[in-house]
Amino acid sequence: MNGPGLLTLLVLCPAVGLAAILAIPGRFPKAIKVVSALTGLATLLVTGLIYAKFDPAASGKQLLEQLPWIPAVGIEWHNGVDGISLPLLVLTSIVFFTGVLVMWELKERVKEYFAFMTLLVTGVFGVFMSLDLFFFLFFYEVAVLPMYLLIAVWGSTRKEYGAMKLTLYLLAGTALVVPAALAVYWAAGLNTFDLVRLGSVHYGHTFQVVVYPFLFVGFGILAGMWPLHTWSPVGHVAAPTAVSMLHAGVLMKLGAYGIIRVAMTVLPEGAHTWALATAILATVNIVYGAFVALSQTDLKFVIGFSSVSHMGIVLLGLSTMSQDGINGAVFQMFSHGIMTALFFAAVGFIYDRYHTRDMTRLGGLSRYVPVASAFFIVAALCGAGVPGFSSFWAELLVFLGTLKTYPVLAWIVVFALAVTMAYTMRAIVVGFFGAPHEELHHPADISLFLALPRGILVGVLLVLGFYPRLILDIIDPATRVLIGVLK
Amino acid sequence: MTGTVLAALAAQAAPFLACALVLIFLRGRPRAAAGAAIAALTVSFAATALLVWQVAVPNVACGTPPGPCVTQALWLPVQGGAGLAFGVILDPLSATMALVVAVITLAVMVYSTGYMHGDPGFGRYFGFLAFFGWAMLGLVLASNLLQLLVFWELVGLASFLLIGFWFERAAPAAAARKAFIMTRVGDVGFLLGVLLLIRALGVATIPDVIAAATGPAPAFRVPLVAFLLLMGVIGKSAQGPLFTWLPDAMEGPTPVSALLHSATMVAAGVFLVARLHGLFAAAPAVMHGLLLLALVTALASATMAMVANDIKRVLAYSSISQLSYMLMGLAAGSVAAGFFHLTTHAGFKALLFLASGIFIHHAHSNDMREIAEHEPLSQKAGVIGLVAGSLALAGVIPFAGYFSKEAVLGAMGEHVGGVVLALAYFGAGLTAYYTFRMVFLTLRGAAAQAHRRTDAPTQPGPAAHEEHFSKAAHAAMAWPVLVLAALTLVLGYLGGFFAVRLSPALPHEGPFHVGTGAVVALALVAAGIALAWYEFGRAGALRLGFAERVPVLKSFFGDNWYLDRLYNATVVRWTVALSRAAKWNDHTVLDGASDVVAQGTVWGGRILAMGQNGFVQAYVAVAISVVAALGIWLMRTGGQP
Amino acid sequence: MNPTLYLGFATLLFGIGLYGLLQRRSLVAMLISLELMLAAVSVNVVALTTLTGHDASMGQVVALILVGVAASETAIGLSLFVAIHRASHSIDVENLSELKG
Amino acid sequence: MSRWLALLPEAALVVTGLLIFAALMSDRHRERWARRAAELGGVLLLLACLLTLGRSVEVFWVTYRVDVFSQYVKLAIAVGFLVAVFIVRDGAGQRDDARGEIFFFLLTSASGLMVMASAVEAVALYLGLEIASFSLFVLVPLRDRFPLGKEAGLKFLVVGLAASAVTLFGLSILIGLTGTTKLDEMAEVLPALAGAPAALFGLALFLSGFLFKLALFPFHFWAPDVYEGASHGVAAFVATASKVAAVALLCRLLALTQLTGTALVTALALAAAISMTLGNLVAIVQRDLKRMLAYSAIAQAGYIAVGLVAFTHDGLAAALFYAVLYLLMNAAAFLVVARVGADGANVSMDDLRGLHRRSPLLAATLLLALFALAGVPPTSGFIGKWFLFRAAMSEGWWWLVLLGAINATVSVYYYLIVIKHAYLLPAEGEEKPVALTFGDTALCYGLSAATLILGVWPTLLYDWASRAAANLP
Repeated sequence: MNGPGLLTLLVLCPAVGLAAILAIPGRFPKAIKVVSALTGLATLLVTGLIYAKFDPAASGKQLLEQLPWIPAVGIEWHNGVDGISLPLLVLTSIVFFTGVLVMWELKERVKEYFAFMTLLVTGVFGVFMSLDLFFFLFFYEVAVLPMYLLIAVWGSTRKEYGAMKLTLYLLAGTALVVPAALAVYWAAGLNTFDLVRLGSVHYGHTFQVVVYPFLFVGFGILAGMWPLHTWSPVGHVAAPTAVSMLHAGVLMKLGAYGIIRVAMTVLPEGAHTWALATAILATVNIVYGAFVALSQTDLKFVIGFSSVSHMGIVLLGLSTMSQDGINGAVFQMFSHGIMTALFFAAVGFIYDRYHTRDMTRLGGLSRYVPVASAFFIVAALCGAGVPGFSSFWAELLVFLGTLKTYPVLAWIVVFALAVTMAYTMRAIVVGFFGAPHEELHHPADISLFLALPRGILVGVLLVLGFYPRLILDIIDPATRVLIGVLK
Repeated sequence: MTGTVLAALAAQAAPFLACALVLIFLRGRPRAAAGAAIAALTVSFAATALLVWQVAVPNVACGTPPGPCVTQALWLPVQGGAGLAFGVILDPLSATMALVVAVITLAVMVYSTGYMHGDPGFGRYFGFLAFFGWAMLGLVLASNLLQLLVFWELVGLASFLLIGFWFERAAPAAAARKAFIMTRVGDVGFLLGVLLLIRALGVATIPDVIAAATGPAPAFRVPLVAFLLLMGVIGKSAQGPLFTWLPDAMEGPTPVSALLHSATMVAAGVFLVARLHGLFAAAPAVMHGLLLLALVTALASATMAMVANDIKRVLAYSSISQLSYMLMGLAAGSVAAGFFHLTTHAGFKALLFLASGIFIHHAHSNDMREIAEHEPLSQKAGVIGLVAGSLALAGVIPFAGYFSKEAVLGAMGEHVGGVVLALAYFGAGLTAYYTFRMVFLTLRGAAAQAHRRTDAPTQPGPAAHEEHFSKAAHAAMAWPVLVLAALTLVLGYLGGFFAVRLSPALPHEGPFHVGTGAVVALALVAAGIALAWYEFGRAGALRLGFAERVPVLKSFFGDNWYLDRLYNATVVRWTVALSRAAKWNDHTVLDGASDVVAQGTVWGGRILAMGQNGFVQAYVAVAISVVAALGIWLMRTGGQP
Repeated sequence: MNPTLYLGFATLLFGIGLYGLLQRRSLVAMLISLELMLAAVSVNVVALTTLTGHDASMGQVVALILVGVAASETAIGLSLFVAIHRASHSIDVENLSELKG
Repeated sequence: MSRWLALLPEAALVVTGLLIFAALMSDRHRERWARRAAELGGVLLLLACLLTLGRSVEVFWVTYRVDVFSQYVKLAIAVGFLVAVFIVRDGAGQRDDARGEIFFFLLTSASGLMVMASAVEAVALYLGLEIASFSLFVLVPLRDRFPLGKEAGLKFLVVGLAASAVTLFGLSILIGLTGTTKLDEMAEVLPALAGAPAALFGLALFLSGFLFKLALFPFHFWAPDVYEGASHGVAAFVATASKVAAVALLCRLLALTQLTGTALVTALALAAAISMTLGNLVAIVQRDLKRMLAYSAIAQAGYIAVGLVAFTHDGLAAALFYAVLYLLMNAAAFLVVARVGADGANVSMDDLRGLHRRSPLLAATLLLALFALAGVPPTSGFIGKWFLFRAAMSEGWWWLVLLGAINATVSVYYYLIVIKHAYLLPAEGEEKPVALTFGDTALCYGLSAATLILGVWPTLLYDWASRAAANLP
């Protein structure tokens, strides 16, 4: 029983930031932006401290903090990080910070925007650190809900439709998760929502087989699982830049993380029983997403479906139940998070300047806004799994795992890479190469300040792309533990 | 870490740093950019030269299990194995190849300072070149198959960037895209092969892989893996069905074509086969398939070269067919022969491209007939380069090409013989023919003036920026050409060197012997040249090849044997159709379904709302009847559900 | 004697009242029917308490209380009907079905 | 003497009643005086309840019991009363000549509810119910600026009277079977009869009166019309205080006997399921805000019933707990309604347009209240539903829980539509800012804070709730 520590501090950072933002009168947008940026910086700092205190060698949860909350029903304030959640915490703070900087030019309703954004981030941090099922789902929904307003108010294409669709889909997911969670709680009969202790119980086989799909699908919706993925491209297209960044970058990871932390850890037998089915679904995700992306013309739609495809890789990695697969999946969660954030940041700039995202109406951008285009091209290449960027390693590991467990699927997926390359090239060549359209009025290239956040993201991609062990050495021990559970 | 390892690392690090420096800071400063890149490559050149001196010359063999030749560190932990360690492998093969790469890259960079003079993207261009240098050296020195794959993809990326260097024009952009996707198709196979290896062995260090493959009971299906790896080779070295990207790749700047698309990058495939020759040798069937494929490719591309009028396309086709010859040599079992041809070809093909670049730069056209109208002979260096290179390419003794091609044909003679051999020889003849067709078409324009339409629109001569095109730039373009031209006379005598170091298993190959085969070959070459002279060279020639006279052949050969049309009509169309279908399904079926559910819910609300019909008595009636129903139910069931 | 008879009678009375409440269109008639239902309850209570040997007084007390309640609800009801009649010159429940959906 | 101290709240009621009565006697500014009196009385009531919280005595020949349960409920009722008085403010929307009376009748109604909370004797219970209802029967039709107020009143009256008749019939059966009207004695006899259909039926009939107050299917029909027809303040009281009392009474009655496994439970479960579904679906198509809230109230009643069907201590505790949370969030929603429709006219969705600029505070309050109703963290609605569902799941009502969760999702749809109007759509014409008194502002902050704090740290309240539940026979 050790009291609140760094993790609580981390989840408090955005909460305090939120309070501060609410305290500032709306007529000082600059101050609000600065406060938000400082909040982002603070979260970065705290995650840095956590990273420093974290001992990669030691497996299992670390920086544990435990505090009875509602003893009557066994709810505790119980947090901890392991090699799986730590990268995601880092990811969150990076994307949050960069996201704030990216939205620096926001004009309308600044206060509300950053308030909701920080609230969202609070939820995300909470999920990634919580070891108590109640608080897990609590923060999970905290993270989901501000999306509606963030998209509906500040969004662009069909924003109300997109926002509503997204919110309802995600809440439908939780509607499946909550009963399942309660069922697990009673089945364990320990009167505790402590995930660790819930994970130590052995549940009946039938129970696991029945309940697991609820958890998997419920979380899977947020992870963009086919065929319940359609909210994601629509939502991404509708959302404003930073929200897309946070959403595709971080929120979709919540779903995958939920599958790891809750579904697989608590119901290993169920996971085994359904592994093949989920793997096949994931494969459909990958191939299908790639094919749809191939015939989209809105850049954000292309990214949206590429996200569907890439999250499929995550799900596939998890479904393999193998060390390589799960390592790869977690790595992919991180790297896809950064990559998509970069994607949306790049497209966001272009949309702000050109007021269109239709690649057929753009074209030749590399001539006039070379740096801004370069950001997109980098992200695209990373997405296509070109080595030198982190995604390559992640996907490689997933393929390795799959090759062991489901060779056939592995072949299919690897060959789908050609399609991935095809839509990536299409986006680059049509949108950024070729003759510049004359009717477009071409703005100045991206300013250094706006390039900074995007630069940070590129840096992360490249560093991990060069030396994957930086993150894998952290993930691996945690994965070993998980594998031990799944055995 | 020994000095050699340090040298190897330095050879890779220098261009990498240069690339980063140039792309981030020096894009706007041409001179500095070029300076940095050239300096870096000079370092690489020195380092690789040292490697050759330390490793290749004393012939430090790389035994298995990996002897001192491999130095590496854990890079990627994987299940069931020590994990994947990356590092450098230092043996004669890698050392020599590294030197070749460094030399050609350096030459091309120097040349480019002239050729690309005044181009708005000058800085970016050198950044990309440095990037390519890094990637290619990394590929060559990679100790791990996965590491090799990484750099393999990176050179592909470099190729994409450089082909599409003039991205504002549609053609280069399209070509770049085509190249990347097509090679990716092959690389997918490569990746799968590597994955299978890692899965089976837990490691992918090259000597280990070869050991495992040649061992008594391989842990993996060698033929399958070999085949998958070959897919990568085919894509990268533009063989068989996947060659059509290379001719289009000529849309890139000429120095790029010289460096990537003839001398080094496309040779990576050949290099891979040489690198893993042990593994491939363990799958004889696959090797035989490769041999036949290469043969077909060689002849096919030769026919295409016979009808092309774009000088760079001619050279591209010839590159394809020469790569086929290298692969034939390897497939026939002789690493030495194949690699020897790779080396010489790197030299003379780079030379040819650079030389043609001079003409193109002068005439502002790729069309040989137009080049012919702009006093080609005025370009001394170009003429020398073109002629020397052509002689080497055609395989005229004593130029480099002759020896290496002899080595290949000799090796084939040793192992296959029969029709295959005959066809290979025939191919040599064709090579001579189309090579000199090119030479005559380019240089003998004046001789044919009389017979050509007088009303031909004459080009307005060198374009605007020719005026302030400095002498230094001319020199920068001339010198590399002359150096390489000199090399074509030297390289040919390295055969023995390679034989001893690369194919120790085949002692009898010794210093390559000149036998009957050579006579036949020379005869065919002579015939080819003679035919070319008759059709194009002599005064008053029609300047129309025998193949060009037959419309069917002309269009068939000129259009890549209709392969592109075939792909567009099948693979491309199917993929697009599939993706359209998927999109429709997503937007109509799936989204539609969810919308229907939503609508259904709302309608449910509307219908239920009708229940609230406003009549209070109805309300009471419902309430009471429900209660009554409950009562009846209770009575019926006796209180238990 | 057994309470069944009284029970049956009370139930019948309740049923009649219910029928009136549901069937009559005049508010006053509906109110009267309601009174019938309450009366049925009173009968029930008194009968049951008296005949089942429990203390009868309790039943009678309850009955009295019910009368009081009935009176008060009649008062409220009638006052409302008056107000309604003032407003729309009708106490037909059919006309009072604007609030719906 | 000290045992009479336990009746402090009732005393406060009496005093307040007299005060208001006196205020109404005065002929100048009677509304204002009445309001002052009511507010003062409300505060007194609140303090009294707080003081007596935890005491337990039995008075009036064991027909009236003061215990944790009753005081918990009374506290809630007091809060509801006070908030309602605040919301009424100057009684906008009430007929001018009856503006002062609102406070009096609200008080009587509240006192009825308090009697219900403490009564442990069936007839007393029934009387409390009727006192509470009749006062509202009087208030609802006294509506102004809305033509259909009387119709609403009529429907309230008729359905209410029918329900009470049914209740009485059930009561008569119970008396006949048990021969007593004391709940404790019933509790001793009933278990023997628990199997007997007659007893179950009697109990079911007796419950119907309270289902009516809770607006649970099949006694829910009055709710939309009354919410729409009544003036804002009255509707607020109907929607908050009387709901709590109804829940409390259901708890008390259901705790009377062990019903688990009987058909009655299944019936209640079905009622809950139907209420949730019907309420949420119909709410989707509403345009009038109060009517929408009425349907949402029906759905919420369904959620509460989900907790009740567990018939465990957990279930009752969760229900009592959620009732209070619901009181607070609903009060917040009605406060917004009342202030946006300050002229007393009903508030439609379109009246909310541009609210985030007209009055950010009200918009935020509405946002929180609706999120709470939808059960979204960090508001209290989430944890409340969590407890309810948790309790139901413990008895294996998985389909009910699943249905409830899905319903919660559906409900988000129409709550978001409201939020969309408040936050997204611009006001047609010029935006007229909404005037807020200091009291309103304080109340907004107070209710929002309560919603948030209870959503994150409900321990204290839940402990009281579970102690109250433990206290039931």
